[in-house]
Amino acid sequence: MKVELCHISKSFGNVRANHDISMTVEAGSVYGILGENGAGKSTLSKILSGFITKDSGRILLNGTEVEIKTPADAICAGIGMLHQDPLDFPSLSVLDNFMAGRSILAKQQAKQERRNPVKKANQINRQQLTRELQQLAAAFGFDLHPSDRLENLTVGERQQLEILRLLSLGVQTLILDEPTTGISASQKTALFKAVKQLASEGKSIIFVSHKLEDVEELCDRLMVMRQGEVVGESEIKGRDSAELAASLVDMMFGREMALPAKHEGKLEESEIALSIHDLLIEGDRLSLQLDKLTVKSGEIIGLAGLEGNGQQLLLLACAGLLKPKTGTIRIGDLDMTHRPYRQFLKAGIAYLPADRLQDGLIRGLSIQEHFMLRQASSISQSGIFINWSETRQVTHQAIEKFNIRGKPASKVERLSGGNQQRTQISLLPDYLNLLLMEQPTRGLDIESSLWIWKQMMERCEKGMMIFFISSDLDEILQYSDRILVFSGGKVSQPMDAKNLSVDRLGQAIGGKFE
Amino acid sequence: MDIITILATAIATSTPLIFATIGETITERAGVINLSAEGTILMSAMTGFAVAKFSNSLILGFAAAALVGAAIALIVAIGAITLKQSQVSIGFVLALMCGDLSSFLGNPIVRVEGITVPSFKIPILESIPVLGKLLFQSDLLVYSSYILILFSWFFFYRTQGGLILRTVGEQPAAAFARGTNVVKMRYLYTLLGGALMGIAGAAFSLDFKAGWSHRHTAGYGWIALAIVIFGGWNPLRVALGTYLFGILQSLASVAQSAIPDVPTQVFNTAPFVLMILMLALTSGEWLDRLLSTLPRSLRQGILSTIRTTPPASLGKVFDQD
Amino acid sequence: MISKISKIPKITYFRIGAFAIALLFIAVVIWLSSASPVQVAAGMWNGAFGSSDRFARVISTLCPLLLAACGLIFTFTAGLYNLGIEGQITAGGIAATFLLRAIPEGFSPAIAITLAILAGILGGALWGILAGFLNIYGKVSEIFAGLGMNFTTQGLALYLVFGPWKRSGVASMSGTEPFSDALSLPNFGNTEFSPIALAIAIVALIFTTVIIKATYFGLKLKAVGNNLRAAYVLGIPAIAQMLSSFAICGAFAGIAGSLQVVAVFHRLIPNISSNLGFLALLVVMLVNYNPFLILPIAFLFSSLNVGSLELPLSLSLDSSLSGIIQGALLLFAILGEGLAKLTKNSAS
Amino acid sequence: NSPTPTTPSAAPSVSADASKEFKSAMILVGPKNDSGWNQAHYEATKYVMEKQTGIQFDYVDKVNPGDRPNVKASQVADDLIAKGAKLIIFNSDDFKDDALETAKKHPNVSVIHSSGDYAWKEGKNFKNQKNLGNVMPQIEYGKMIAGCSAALSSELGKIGYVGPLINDETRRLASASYLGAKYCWQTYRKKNPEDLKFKVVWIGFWFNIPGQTLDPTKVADDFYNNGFDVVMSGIDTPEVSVQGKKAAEAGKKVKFVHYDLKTGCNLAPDICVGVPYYNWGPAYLDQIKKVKEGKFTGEFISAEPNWKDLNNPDTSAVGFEKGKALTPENDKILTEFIKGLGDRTINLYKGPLNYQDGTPFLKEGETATPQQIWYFTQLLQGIEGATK
Ligand SMILES: Nc1ncnc2c1ncn2[C@@H]1O[C@H](COP(=O)(O)OP(=O)(O)OP(=O)(O)O)[C@@H](O)[C@H]1O
Ligand SMILES: Nc1ncnc2c1ncn2[C@@H]1O[C@H](COP(=O)(O)OP(=O)(O)OP(=O)(O)O)[C@@H](O)[C@H]1O
Ligand SMILES: [Mg+2]
Ligand SMILES: [Mg+2]
Repeated sequence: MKVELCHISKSFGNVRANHDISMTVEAGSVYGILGENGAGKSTLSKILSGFITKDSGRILLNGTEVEIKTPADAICAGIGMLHQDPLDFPSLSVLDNFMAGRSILAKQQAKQERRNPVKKANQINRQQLTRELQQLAAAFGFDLHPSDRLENLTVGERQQLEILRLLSLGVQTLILDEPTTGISASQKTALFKAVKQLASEGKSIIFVSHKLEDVEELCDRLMVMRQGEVVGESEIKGRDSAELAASLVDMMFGREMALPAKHEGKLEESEIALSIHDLLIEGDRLSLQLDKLTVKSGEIIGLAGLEGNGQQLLLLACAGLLKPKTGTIRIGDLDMTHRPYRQFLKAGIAYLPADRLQDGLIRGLSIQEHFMLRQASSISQSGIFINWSETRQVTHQAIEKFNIRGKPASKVERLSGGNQQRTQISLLPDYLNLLLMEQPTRGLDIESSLWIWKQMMERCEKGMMIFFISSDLDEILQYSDRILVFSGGKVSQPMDAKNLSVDRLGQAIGGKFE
Repeated sequence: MDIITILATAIATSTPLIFATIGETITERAGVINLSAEGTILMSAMTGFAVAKFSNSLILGFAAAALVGAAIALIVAIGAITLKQSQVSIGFVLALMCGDLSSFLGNPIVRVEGITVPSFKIPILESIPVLGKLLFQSDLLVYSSYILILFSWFFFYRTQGGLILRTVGEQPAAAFARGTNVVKMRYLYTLLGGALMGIAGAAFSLDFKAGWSHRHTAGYGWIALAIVIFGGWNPLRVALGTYLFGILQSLASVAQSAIPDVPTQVFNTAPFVLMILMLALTSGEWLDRLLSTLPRSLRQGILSTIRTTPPASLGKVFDQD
Repeated sequence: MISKISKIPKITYFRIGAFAIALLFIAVVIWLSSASPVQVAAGMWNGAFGSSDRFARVISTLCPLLLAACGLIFTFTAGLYNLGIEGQITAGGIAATFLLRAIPEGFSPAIAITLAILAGILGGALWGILAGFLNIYGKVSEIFAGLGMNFTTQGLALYLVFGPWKRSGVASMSGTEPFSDALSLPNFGNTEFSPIALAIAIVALIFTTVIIKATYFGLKLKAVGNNLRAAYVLGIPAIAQMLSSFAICGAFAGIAGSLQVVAVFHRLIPNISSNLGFLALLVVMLVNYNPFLILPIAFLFSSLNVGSLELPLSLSLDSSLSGIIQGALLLFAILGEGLAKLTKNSAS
Repeated sequence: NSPTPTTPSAAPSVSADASKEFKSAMILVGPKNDSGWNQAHYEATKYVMEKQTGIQFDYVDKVNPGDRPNVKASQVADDLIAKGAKLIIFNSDDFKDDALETAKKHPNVSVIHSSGDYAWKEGKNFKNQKNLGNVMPQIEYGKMIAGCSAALSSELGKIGYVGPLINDETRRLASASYLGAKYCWQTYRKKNPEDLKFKVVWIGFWFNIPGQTLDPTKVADDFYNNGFDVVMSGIDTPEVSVQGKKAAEAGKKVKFVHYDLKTGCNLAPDICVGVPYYNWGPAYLDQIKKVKEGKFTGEFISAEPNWKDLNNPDTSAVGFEKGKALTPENDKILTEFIKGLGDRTINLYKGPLNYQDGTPFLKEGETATPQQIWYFTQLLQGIEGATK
């Protein structure tokens, strides 16, 4: 089935997630969509699959325009989507997951074909479906058991089930949104084999990814998105691999940001202030392994990689918010491994989360109240009663110093994203040994980013270490002394930022770091 | 007193609660807590009785009660699903307010004569040795409660509609992605559960308590809520829990002469102690620790039979744009 | 003129509208029972304020209501829905009774009463903490843990009244043997108004307001209630905060329970909590967890409760109308709030 | 604040010439229309107003912690007195403290506590409160007749008794029922008393308070379903008759004996053996007259049945209304039994009688004193059921 998207736009409040996007997917081909985090890939996919409604634009299937308002419409039109985060029912069995939603589709189709909807819905039969599932699984070489509970399956297996489900619904267009993020190498091989098989059967596949090698291997054509817009489109077949990778990295990450002053530390003589050994952390979707890492005081370590590859696990473990399964984390002479979170705070470790309103700031409380809270949770808490005048003064100073657009009484959820981030930073304790930052300058303008980094760097001069996650490669290259690249729970050797180019880093993030 | 008779009485007299607990199970499975059970049962018991009395029709009485139950559930649904307010707050207020409303409006029909569901023994089944006496010597309402239990189990686990119901309470976003109209389904099952709860009320006033009086069924709504949790949102287990409660109540009068030192009222509380223990045991980590010495396969087996997890999105708002 | 009106926040209109609809609903209910709303209003007014005796009763109901509402402010601030408040009041009453029974005769009444109230605090707080443990470590929702514990406590009270603590030769709902007159809080004149009880309640209200509005503790509680995860990340001991909110709420409820024993019933009765905990829940939800508004609303609710007793006396109506009024006010307030939000969202 | 209440002008139960009327008021523990104890009292207020003009008899019902949490009977009394009531009647055993408190607080108001013993000089709990009196008909004789009728009507000899809470009074009534049943079983049906099963289950209060008492519906059901073919009610509400009717409709051969209210058989007339009932009207009227004339002295009145005309509404404090389920021959026997009770040829309170645990209640030939009858510390031997 040929799929055409014409001038699709979608905004969430002020965020332009998709802006005037057009693309064409030929029947029997695999079409790749590449782009950095937040580029708008998922939004576009969800529009096509009816999960969210577009603001404007048209969708054509085999040349005729269709109206897709709900997922049901999309499935009836033969479009199925494998969501980025598994959208299934962990507590139900494989068979139940396979069945769920089938009757709705049947009813819809019957309505369209003007048949008796009830009759059609009742034709669905458990034995028959079990057989169908088993046959499909066998055809693709997947190992799925109908009676297993889904929560006992790996992400890869859940994806396989979802794909089979969509196929059994007779889907002609299959959207795969980052299907390779959380799955093992062998599962990936199986997946790719299946995708190729489907394409050869004439189905059109839309393959959303960040990973260059996956796209290279699988796709016939691709487009690159950045900040909600299409920044390039390209044929893949017949292009030189290295040249292609270079041009894609260039398109994906852009280069227009002005480079600020480089960090000039004298790290050679400072002692080792943080050491990590044989760390194993188990997350929901993947586990992270890190054999050895030593960091000197004042050093800045950038954690590069696409979201969901294990960076956050390391950050949370160092913050004391996640207990590692094995291994040790030491700050100076202090073994922090099994200590409670408050001890981490006492040891001068702070965590700056990316999701500001979820993990960092408290909805319903004002800026000033956040400063009061800092006062309350600090070790030198003075008295029972809130010291209004002092905190007001502190808040005023902070607002001025960090250039926060807001009043002390402004509720934090009313602040803009950038000002929320400034507030978070302004709340950091004065003395820190280790600062763990997620996306420290996301949503900030260049000037503020520079200013914040200047602050951070001054602190580093005094010995503070920084680990930070950023999806902005320039930021990583610019401010890190060394860089760790994460991919599928594996961590590269620390790379010296001085000797690294954006291209090389981009490729490493794409999984080519050995 | 012989065991079979006690059990038979317990089963028959648990019938109103069966309607209430199965109704609430259906609602909660769709992800909505209808905390108004207490008020709903009282209000529908009163209305059902009044309507049946003045129309001299049992069918109309039950229909009116179901309607009242659904109407109260509609308020919960509007408040919780459309207006996105706290389900707990709305349900709680309704639980208290509808109880008072039933007393206030039902004043004129306290302890007046009305009609009741006639008894009806199922011809052949009633003479099956033990089972006949246990199950088939009551009335049509009781038999329909058996059908309700079996049907709801079948519906939940063997039909597409039931699968949709479960998915809506589990992961509404995923259900939506598969084409389900989550909001519509939640409304539907909240109203259906409310209607069943209404029938429960009428089952009290038109059958088991044969009449209406102030606060005639007080307490049963809260009990129903507790039993649904105890039963782990599974119709069969919920029904079992309901019967267990009925049996405990019957035992209370037996125990009075057997163990006279324990005041019988204490038995009324037993189901709640059981519920708390059950909840604490099954949802906390204690059970894991307790069983950690057992071999893995055995442990898994025990855990999966005892442990119950609420519908993952129970009480949560779903934003469908 | 127009610009002036537009300055009033939109939500105000919704609140006024909700209030008006609630009144309308109440009028319809009264009319359904073929009575006149005006007569009912006059009757209830008379029932609450018609004599000094009655006014005293309004105050004596107000005291435990205030205390329970103060307690609930703490749990609601911490984001917890403490439905177990009824049980905590009862636990306080049981503990106070236990102490008064244990105290030897001839003991100074003032000390005995003080100890009884302290015992009430202890009993209520323990009960609150138990609910907290079930909630935090047992992962049982505080709503159902509370509900279950209410019934359990009720069972305990019944057991005591009908069992070990029963009056000689009698076992009845009228409760345990009344304590001697010396062991009750002094009343004002010949009425049921106990100035000490009122003083305790007012102190509790001030205490609550100060703690919630002016201390670090209150702020931390609010932080935990609004965003548990972020509060924890910011270094606030979230579990300790939650447990202490349960304990404080239980303690206040316990005082209410012990006052029911030493100031109102002078004995333990099975229904010692008298639904005041649930009523307090309505009060606190209606004031939207704002301690400053508790006093007027609690006073209104207590007047409605006391005033409604006049309905069967002079109008042959059931006194449950007070509950309908209280419920309707809150129900329509909640719905109005939701509607206001909905229209705001769809407008933007 | 002004202590005189302002009554709303249009209040229906306060008539225009209120000042001329003598006001008395009754505080009922349950609903006035409970088909039982409270209704019997409520009807007495109507009787009084019919018999004597110029008397206003108000009432407040449902004064109990289940229906009206946080409301004490003494508070209600205060309100009624504030409205001008000169006599307050408390109608439940549970109100004894409230009655005393009210009498002390309002020395100019006469107080009657129906069923208590605070005014009984020879009793155990005499309080010497001049304005507090007690009224209690000798219902134990009604219960004896009821027990007899049950024994005559029971084919299987299995009698169930749904009791309220356990105290001296309720033990007295259950035991009287048993004495009547045993006598008639032995004397008229010529059967062995060992073969008579008489079982009491107590629900915990005078009527159902859900969650706090056993549910009488269920207790009655349990009796009917377990082969008790006659069930006697000892509680205020009509569950025994309602459930009996249902059981009979379901084909069970069951009957019941009601309690409290003369018209008590009406809910299920076909299976009603009869009802021992209270007739409070005459006694209350008598007391009201005394109050009006200033002659109220706070007596302990043990109102007697009129044995010559048991069902006379103006003279007999206790009656027994026979029901349709009493066969003509049993009717004859019962009439004979009643006659025997009346002329004292039958005295069931006569030794030898043992308590349930085997200790003697009355020795051979000993006759019970009023005190022994009033303060019944145990059930009698032969009765199955909790005694404490
Ligand atoms: N429901 C929503 N409400 C508000 N903003 C949203 C919503 N969904 C997405 N966005 C915003 O739209 C932009 C595009 O998001 P989208 O998920 O499409 O990115 P993506 O390219 O899939 O990124 P990733 O690689 O991280 O998955 C982001 O800025 C995101 O924050
Ligand atoms: N606190 C936690 N506890 C358990 N698992 C976690 C936790 N935080 C993250 N994870 C899981 O670890 C995996 C890898 O996390 P990673 O560090 O890559 O986060 P990320 O890149 O920020 O991704 P996300 O988009 O989920 O924020 C994710 O799948 C996530 O679900
Ligand atoms: Mg995406
Ligand atoms: Mg992230």
